[in-house]
Amino acid sequence: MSAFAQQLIYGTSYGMNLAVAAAGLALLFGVYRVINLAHGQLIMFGGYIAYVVTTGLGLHFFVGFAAAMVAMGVAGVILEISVFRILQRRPATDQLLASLGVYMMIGILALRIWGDFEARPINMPGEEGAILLGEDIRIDFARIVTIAITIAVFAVLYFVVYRTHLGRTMRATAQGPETATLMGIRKREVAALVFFIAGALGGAAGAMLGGLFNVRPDMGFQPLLMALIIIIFGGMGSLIGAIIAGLVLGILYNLTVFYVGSKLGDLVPFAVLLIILMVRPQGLFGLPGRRA
Amino acid sequence: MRGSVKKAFVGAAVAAGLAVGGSAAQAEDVFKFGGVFTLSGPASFLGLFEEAAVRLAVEQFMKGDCIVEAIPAQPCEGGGLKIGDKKIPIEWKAYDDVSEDKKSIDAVTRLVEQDGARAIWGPRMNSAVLSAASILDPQSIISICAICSSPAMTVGRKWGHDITDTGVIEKHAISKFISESPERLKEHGIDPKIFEGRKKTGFIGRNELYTVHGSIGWEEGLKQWGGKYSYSDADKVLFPQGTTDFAPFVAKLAEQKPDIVMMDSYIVPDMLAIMKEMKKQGLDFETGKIVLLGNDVLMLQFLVDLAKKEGINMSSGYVWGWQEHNPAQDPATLARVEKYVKIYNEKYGSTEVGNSSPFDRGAYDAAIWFLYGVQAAGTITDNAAIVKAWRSLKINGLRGPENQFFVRPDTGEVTGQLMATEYIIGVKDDKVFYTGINYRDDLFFGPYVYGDKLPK
Amino acid sequence: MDPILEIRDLSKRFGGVEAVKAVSFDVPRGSLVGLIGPNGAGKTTFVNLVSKHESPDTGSVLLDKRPIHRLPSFKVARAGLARTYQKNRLFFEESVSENIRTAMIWGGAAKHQDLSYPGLKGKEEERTAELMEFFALTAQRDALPSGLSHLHRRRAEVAQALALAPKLLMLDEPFAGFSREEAFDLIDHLKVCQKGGLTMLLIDHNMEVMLEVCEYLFVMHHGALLASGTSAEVRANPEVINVYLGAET
Amino acid sequence: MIESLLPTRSARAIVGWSIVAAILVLLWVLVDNNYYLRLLISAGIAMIGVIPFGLLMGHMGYMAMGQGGFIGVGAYVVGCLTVQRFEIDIWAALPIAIMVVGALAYAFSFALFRLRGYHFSIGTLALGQLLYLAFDSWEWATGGPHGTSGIPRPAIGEFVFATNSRFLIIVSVFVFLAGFTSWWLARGHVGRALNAIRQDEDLAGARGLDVLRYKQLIFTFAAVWAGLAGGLYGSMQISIDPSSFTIWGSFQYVIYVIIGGAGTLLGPVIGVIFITVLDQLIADVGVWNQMILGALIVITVLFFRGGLWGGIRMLWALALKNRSADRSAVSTQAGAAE
Repeated sequence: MSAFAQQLIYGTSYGMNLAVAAAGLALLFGVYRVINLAHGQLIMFGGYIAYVVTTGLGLHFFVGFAAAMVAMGVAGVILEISVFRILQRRPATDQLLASLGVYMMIGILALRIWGDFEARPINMPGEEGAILLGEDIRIDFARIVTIAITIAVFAVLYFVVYRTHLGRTMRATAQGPETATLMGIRKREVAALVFFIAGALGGAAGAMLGGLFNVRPDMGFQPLLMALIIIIFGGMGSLIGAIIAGLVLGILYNLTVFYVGSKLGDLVPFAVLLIILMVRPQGLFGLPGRRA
Repeated sequence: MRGSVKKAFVGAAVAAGLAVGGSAAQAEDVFKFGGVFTLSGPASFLGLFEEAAVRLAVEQFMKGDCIVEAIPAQPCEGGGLKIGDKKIPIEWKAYDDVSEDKKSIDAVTRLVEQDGARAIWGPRMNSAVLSAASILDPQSIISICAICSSPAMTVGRKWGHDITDTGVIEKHAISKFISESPERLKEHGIDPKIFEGRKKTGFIGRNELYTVHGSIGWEEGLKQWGGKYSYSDADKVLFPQGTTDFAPFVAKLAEQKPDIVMMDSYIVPDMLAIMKEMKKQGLDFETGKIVLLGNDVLMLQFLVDLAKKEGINMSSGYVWGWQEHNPAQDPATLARVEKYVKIYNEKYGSTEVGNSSPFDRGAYDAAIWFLYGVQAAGTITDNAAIVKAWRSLKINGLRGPENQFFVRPDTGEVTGQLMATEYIIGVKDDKVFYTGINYRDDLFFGPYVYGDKLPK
Repeated sequence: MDPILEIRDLSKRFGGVEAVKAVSFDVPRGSLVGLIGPNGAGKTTFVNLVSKHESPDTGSVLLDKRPIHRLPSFKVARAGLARTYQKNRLFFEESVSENIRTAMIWGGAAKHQDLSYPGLKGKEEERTAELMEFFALTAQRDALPSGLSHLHRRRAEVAQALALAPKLLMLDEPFAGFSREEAFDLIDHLKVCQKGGLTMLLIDHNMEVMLEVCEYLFVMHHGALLASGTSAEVRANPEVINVYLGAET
Repeated sequence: MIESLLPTRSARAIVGWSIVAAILVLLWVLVDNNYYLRLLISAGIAMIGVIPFGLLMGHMGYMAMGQGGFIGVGAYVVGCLTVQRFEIDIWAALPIAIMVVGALAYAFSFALFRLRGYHFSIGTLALGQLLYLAFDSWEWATGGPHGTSGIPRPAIGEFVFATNSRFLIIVSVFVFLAGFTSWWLARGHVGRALNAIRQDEDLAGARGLDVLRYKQLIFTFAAVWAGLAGGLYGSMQISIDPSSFTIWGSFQYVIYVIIGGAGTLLGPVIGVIFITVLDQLIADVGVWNQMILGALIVITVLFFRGGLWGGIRMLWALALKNRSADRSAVSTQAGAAE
């Protein structure tokens, strides 16, 4: 029983990480119906930025965290200007493939700069300590920190989306180009801002994942795969959906590894996804009646 | 007629793009040597330094600047391979397989058919090795790998050469070490209490063939040396490539309540993450709750330093692994290694290849050894003669003296598998040290090392 | 009365919203009836339920005594129930004539012997030509939908729906974006079809035209059927005036 | 009118796809270099899988991202039947593999086609990943991480297609069949249905088209050919392991179709040729080769609408226009001179 509780705790922390990794993707998908595969590499590169600032320059973790967010936000804007703006009226497949090309390029770039033989650790606050519940349930401070960061990130995101002018314009854009035009929204500025926020969320996820363990060139792949599932699973562009789907996936992943088989971590999440999609094609929190 | 049509056609239509490599030409005056390495993708760190080391060996052979000299009578003079009275230049060509089987075989075929290579370094992934064998063996092309752990490289093959120990052999050595008598341990200054009363062993590694073999070798070895420890291959914990959170995997390992853990990974970031998580989850090798065992990468000084920075103390006396030799024991070897490391680091240290490690040294040794083998055979066209000459040649390389190929005890046949000495080492005061315990002949057994048939 | 369409207790719920609440009514054969209601009354959802673009939660739909609420949408279409859409929908890469022909191929040949409106008899080419002539689209036969005016696009859409040779045609907001003249032009065409035996259910929120055109009207409000009757009855119904006319005028 | 054209059109298709296959065979006559032959074989095998996939993705507009799984099932069924567990002739194993893949795809199609757009893509991605896990875990049938080795080349009587040049004949025949059956489906009835589904499937349903049946048909059709391509891939490689059938294998098909030109039959063929040639060209670049591949993918998508085939057709149309413009210019001058 305590092993089960322990897995729930690990799963929660992992799920929170995945939720942040998915949040940027979900935002882009919600507002522009764009799936940016390169987001996985923004997560990875964000991790490296945090590493350079934190371990390389010896600054505090949160400075590295902020640097990763800003740098990846800028990277997101560059992507928007150089790729997605040109492709905005093209089929979804074109956007997907172009972002796959970018994925490959960023991957090689990181590999050639940092290599993949050495570990790149990031020092995170609270790495050593833990809260012990009973005899054998422990909650690491580092995991508490990541959960806290996640909640803070989502709180800010919620505020931005639902309480600010920018959020209103974003939601209007999501309603469709006509609504946006009606409201007199200047598309380019909004697009740049949305891509900035999405990229920054990727950077945040990278810094957090890197902080828990360390940074490596292939660290963006698994979160990307899980994030793709989360945005569908959680419903289109729904923030609360992303958190809940992230938690469900994270916990399922951990329980599968622990109880079913270590090689089969993906098995249950993917199978559950397939089943859920069959029953509720619009996802857990998708708007009913609206078809993708 | 047909030839000219063909040339015109190939030149114009398909090959316009393809024929960049040039055509297979006169095999008589150049020794063509090719390689397939993983230079990008998930396993690229293995390919980058291996390719760099082999390239360095070829360059030095051409310049007459070899660090390792295998045959005093035929020194490395420069200008190429000394065959009879002639000097035959060596041409080195390497391709990237991007971690894909299909591209590996594309590259092997290209090297053989297009570039006219007579010997090929790599590939290293299992199914690629098997596929490559079906292309190379019928044409008697020598294939070599210095960091393959796949038995497919040598088992049942006339032309395959694996110039490293495999994951299986490593596990045999370590399992033998922990099964040693208290007297033998004491003799080498190791407190036998470290292993006293320990029974259950656990196994964790990345989900790939190397680890799968390693687990089988671990089970085999523990049984072979008296069965004091319990382990079943079914209990191995394998995490997928690209894992970012190791908690559930370490938890699964901890659930087995092991006294000893074999961490069979060579991916430094993974290893550090696992060690960190093991400490957190009570699999503590710092206090001696468990004994941590690992392979050669675990016993790299730079890893011990990195771990220390991360707050992991490996010098508790409960962490053991092995390395291939101890240069400090032998001044001649030490001098060679120092010279080599200087040259290598100057050439590659600032690039993505990185600084020298025992692995590129192994690849460098192997390459020099092979080139001497060709020279000793006195031919560049007769591969049977080359293999025969090479396999009977011993080398005093960077990995220590008297490296040689393994001779099957039952048939007396010389195989393509390197017979290296396994030196057990540990960590003391944040420095790796050699225990003085080493193994050689008695390690080799079982189908994974010299069996005639690969296990299914 | 001989009903061609019988709707019983049709309901649909989306999350917490009950979009259609236990709607029941009959459509008499050969009639031209209207379904009106303010925006958001659930009219389009109702059409989607009948044409099986959405599955109803409860309730049944009988077309010519035959239950169709369990059939997939294409079988509903083949059973003789065609519909058009609020937002103009045609195959945007096909020419007008191809769009019409397509529906003929999939809908099966004209098999309703009792019907006799344009485009029912003859081979595919003849039927297509007749329909295009009827809707004055002959000049646009090779044009793509994107190259048509709104009026022509709407006509092409109705022609495409008629190419199925339906017994019942549901038109979802057919007059949206039309001037009064254009609307009555379309109605004239539809009345020709009605004489040929076609039953029609018009869905619109444009009260003025609907009250003028339809023989009988159903009023929907908040997903439920509020009232029904002839134009005069509906016009005089205080509830309808309250929720609908009051809001508009 | 169109009916009267059919014989010529089908003749044209037979001729067209024969030419594609014949080029492969012709190259066999002319090329005796095993390296080129291998590239031709692997390009041919890719075409076998990707031309029918083009119908699903390009014509019907459903981007499946799990094709790698079906390729793997085809390869592993052949591997299991011929060497791993049984010793059945590969000619018997290939049809069985096709049937297994077909049945699997058909069974999953009921569930997957409750999804559309990106949801469908990600659903298929999940399916591909599940199949990959099966390859890695079901050691009895697949050999797990060891893989399956020793998959034979086909033979007819005494004539073994063991050499590359002979194997290419078989591959060419299947390329022809894949191309021809795809063309056969893409024309007339089914093609009209596929195009309609891509444009507006709700409308197609409302106009009497059995949308689900056509979607299932094409999905199964594409999977069956992917399975056959997998079986031939196993036979070409001789040994296979799970790493060949990851999500990247699925992406590869998507890349072929989009780079070549979605919605056309020849587009995927051009995509395969382009990527094959490009792979060899950049092999000499060394460690930055994947960077170049990524950049070229981005550039092609950004600046060639409709992929390379679209680009070629655009340039062709432009050239024709220029020529007629030149001609009309000449005739005007001539007229002026008169």
